Amino acid sequence: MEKILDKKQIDGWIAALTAKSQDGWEVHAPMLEEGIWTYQPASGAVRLDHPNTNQSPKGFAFPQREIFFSFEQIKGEAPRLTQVLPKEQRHAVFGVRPCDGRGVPRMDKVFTDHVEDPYYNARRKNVAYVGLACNKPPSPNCFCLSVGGSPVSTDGLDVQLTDLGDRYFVKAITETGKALMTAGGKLFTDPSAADQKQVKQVHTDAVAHPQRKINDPDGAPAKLRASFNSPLWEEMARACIGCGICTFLCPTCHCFDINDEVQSKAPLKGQRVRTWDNCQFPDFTMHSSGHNPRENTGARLRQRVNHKFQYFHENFGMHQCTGCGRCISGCPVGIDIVAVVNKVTEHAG
Amino acid sequence: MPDNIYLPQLARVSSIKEEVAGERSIKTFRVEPVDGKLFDHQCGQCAMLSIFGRGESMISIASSPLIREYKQFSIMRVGRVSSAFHELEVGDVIGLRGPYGNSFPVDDWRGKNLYFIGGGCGLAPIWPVITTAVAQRANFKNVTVFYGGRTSRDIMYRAELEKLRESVDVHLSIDRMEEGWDGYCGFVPAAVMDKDPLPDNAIAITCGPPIMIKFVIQNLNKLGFKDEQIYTTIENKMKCGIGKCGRCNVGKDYVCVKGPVYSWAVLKNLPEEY
Amino acid sequence: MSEQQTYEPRIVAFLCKWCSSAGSDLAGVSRIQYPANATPITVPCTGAISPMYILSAFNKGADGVLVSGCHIGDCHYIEGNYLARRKMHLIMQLIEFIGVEPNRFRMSWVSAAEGGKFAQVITDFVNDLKPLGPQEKLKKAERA
Amino acid sequence: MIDIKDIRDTARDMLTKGEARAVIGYRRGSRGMLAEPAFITNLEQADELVWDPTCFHNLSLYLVEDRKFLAHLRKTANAPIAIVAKGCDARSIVVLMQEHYFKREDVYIIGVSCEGTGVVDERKLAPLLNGAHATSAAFDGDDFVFTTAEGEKRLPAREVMADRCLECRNPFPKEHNAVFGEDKTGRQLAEPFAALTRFEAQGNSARWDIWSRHFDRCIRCFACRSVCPMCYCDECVVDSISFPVTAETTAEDKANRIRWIERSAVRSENITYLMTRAMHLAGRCTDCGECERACPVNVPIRLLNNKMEREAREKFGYEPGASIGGSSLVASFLDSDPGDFIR
Repeated sequence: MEKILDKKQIDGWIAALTAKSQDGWEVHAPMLEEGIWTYQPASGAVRLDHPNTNQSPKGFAFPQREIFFSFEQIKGEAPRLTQVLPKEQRHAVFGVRPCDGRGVPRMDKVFTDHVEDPYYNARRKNVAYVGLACNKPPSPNCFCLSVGGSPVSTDGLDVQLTDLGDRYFVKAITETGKALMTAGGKLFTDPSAADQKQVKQVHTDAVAHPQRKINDPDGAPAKLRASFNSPLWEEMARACIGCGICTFLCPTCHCFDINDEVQSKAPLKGQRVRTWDNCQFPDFTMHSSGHNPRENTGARLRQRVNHKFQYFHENFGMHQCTGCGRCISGCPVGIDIVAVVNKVTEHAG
Repeated sequence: MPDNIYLPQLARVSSIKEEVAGERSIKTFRVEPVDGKLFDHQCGQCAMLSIFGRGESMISIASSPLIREYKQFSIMRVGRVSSAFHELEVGDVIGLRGPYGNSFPVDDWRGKNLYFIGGGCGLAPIWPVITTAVAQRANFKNVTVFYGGRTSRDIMYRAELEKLRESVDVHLSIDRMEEGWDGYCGFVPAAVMDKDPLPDNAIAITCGPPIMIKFVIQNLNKLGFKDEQIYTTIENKMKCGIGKCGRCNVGKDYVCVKGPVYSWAVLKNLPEEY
Repeated sequence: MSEQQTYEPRIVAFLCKWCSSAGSDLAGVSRIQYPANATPITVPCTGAISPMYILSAFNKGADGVLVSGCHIGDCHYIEGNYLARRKMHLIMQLIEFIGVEPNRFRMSWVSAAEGGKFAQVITDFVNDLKPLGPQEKLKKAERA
Repeated sequence: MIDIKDIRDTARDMLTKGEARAVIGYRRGSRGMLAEPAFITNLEQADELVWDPTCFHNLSLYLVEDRKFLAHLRKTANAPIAIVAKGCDARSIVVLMQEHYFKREDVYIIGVSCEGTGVVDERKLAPLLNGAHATSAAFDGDDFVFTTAEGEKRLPAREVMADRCLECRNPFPKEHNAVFGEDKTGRQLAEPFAALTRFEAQGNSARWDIWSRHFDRCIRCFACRSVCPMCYCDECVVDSISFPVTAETTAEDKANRIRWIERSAVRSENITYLMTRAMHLAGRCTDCGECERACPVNVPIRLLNNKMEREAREKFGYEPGASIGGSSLVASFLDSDPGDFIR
């Protein structure tokens, strides 16, 4: 399904989706608040003129905090557990950039491979991603083309919008996407031959825009494997401060922690909660004994980079990194995954 | 596996036995299901144990898969959760989910000589294999157990080991000489060399402190054991048990899924991130 | 009954063991009437109170936090209460700065002989807290 | 104006004579105009050193790291580390020495004066470049000069400088071994605590509305803590989930560790974290502003620290980083300290 939507009509489309009669979608779109672009519930005045959001949309299916279950125990009695599953609410996320779209199938792989994750699944099935093609790279650190993506990729999206100036070219990618568009009804018009031509041109230009470049992405898995003991890791991680910016902003980082949060000790009352965790925190892999298999920043940087460009590739046949560049732009001390991968792979020969 | 893998099953502690006293004490807990039945497991697999309000910990299952009525866990007191376990009393209820990880390929070892080499609390992960081998004694040729502790007070499963002598060879050792000790005196790797086990048609299974495992493997190699004949287990910090939380990986593999059991032929080629 | 009438603020009171804690005992044995809203936590000295205790008390649901110690010059450790005066000034300023009602935090000097003053401090604090209603700003959410 | 050659020569000289085992400075990174921390140990690398308006980082952080690293190896240093330090950075080195984290002779301070300007605030710069990306930045008197694909762009520094630099009155590293640039101590580009004063002018409930939104936004990446040279505690009281464990830590210790706050990034826990940090920095923060710059979600962390800084100055006459020998804010008192709030 391919349609044209006048930019002035986007609020109308969102209103149609939000209307109870149409399964009651909750629509989210990037808004600028306190200088950062974040997904917020959209209730009109949606402009989709954001570069990319500060955080990726991964939180819609994998929120930073997920309650697994609550527990209660009166002394002397057996504990009572109550499973807490996410609320059944459909979310349509607007303005998802192609890199973040490509993050979706990668997260799906992690959370459905081997054993299904009930919490992820419960949320994921209710989220639709309405993407926005990048006519030009929204960040100076974009490198989607280096990791098999593209500024016009539709991977992971349900609908793709392309900005044609005063209107969007709207393309349904999935059945859910078709349903979303159908909800907009007459707001959409059929594209003319000129529209089709323009989209083609915009997409061609988008791909032609220069980006940052990973020189040998295909060779990376083997070269990284060969460079596991390279002294470069320690050197490149010298400035790393061990914060969580790179992974928390990443569209594909999925590591988490599970903790019991206690509200009351007697009677015992609390919840078991999953929260995002981060391989760059020193305690991430620390054993109870104090032994830490990844003791220094070099080993931790290697874990992050290898996970993206080697381990994930070996497990699922694709790079986990989608080239959004957030970890580069966000790093307070200049650690740059493109530069790191290039340097290691060059030295691996 | 249940629908919600993160939701533990409730189990009641039916017996507690202190194996080793002191700063890093070890207690063995037998747990039985509160309702229904417990999952089945294989030798070497682990389970996630929880004390509500304290958290979860991955512990290897120390009872034989042949026993279905209960599971047994030997837990050393090292951290937040294990300390809470040591406070438990019989009748208390804990959470249990699993089983996780791979297992020892016991069926492939039929007709072979088995050497078990354990140190410290490293006897627990290989104990189900030992007890299974004993229960199915006819399936295997010679079965020999080497086990050592720092002192005689650090020897766990003391009574069980003595009973084991009825059907298999048991060689106990302690690091430093004590009065009244009639077993070997010295480190476990040396205790193995002392008995000079033959590699022919044999499998060696070792578990214990990393430094012990390292020298045991070196010595086994010296004795002519091939890497494929040597099995060990490794451990890493774990949270989910299903390869998603991202911390226990050694290279591309999550230990909670592809481990904890490795043949040395495989393990020696993996990065040493454990 | 209205909300206002049923609401009883919960106070966490950090009391120096050398003075205010004894002062509260004295108030008790002297049968002085004062509200039972305070949960006392005896500390060796107000100087030993980390601002973390105060934040943590609010985090765990205290409607008000009281720090009470020896009068200036009477500290068993000579200068503990001088140090506390500084730290408590800072934490009070910080709490107010982010928009929490300043009346939720209180500091007092109550000696072991001032049972009456202790009762008065608690009574005043409860009266000042009541109009503020439950403290929700810093409190851990039941289920967020 | 600082000639970068002077800094490079000093670095080279120190290394040649063996008077420093390393020089921590700034070099050009791989991300456009931005400088990044450099750890120079050989002479050729000294030529990589740069000094420009993107040298934000408070490098004294790495003195802390170095000290921790040596302690871990149970080694002592054979020579000092040389470090490039701005006024605020040098003050934090003073605080670290005041707290006996290392000794004066362990560090060789190559002071750089910010003179009449300071460092750039990328968030202010972006809109003025109209979407273009700068590939280099340079000081030029009261201006900053940026290179973009569209050519050179000259902007008055005051328009794009970080707030902390505008409000800074001591842009000169008083504590130093060598120093470059003019001493402009006492300069006034904006009222000190200008942002704080603006914020405080609002009422209680308005302030809460604003802060509650900031606290909601925090994702607890701990970048503010990680980037702060003063946050050197091995065991962070607000993060007791990840306390350090050594072979000597007993099970008892681990079991009894208080979990002051939960890991969940929810408002109540974020507040407790950020407020505790602000308290812990009272009298120690030298307003290098790195926490606020590093924050990926723009929480104005500096305001909290500024609040404490101003209280310390106005009520207790205390200036952080003023002298190595002085006692610290919360370990000292005056008879004249305010006490009128006490019943």
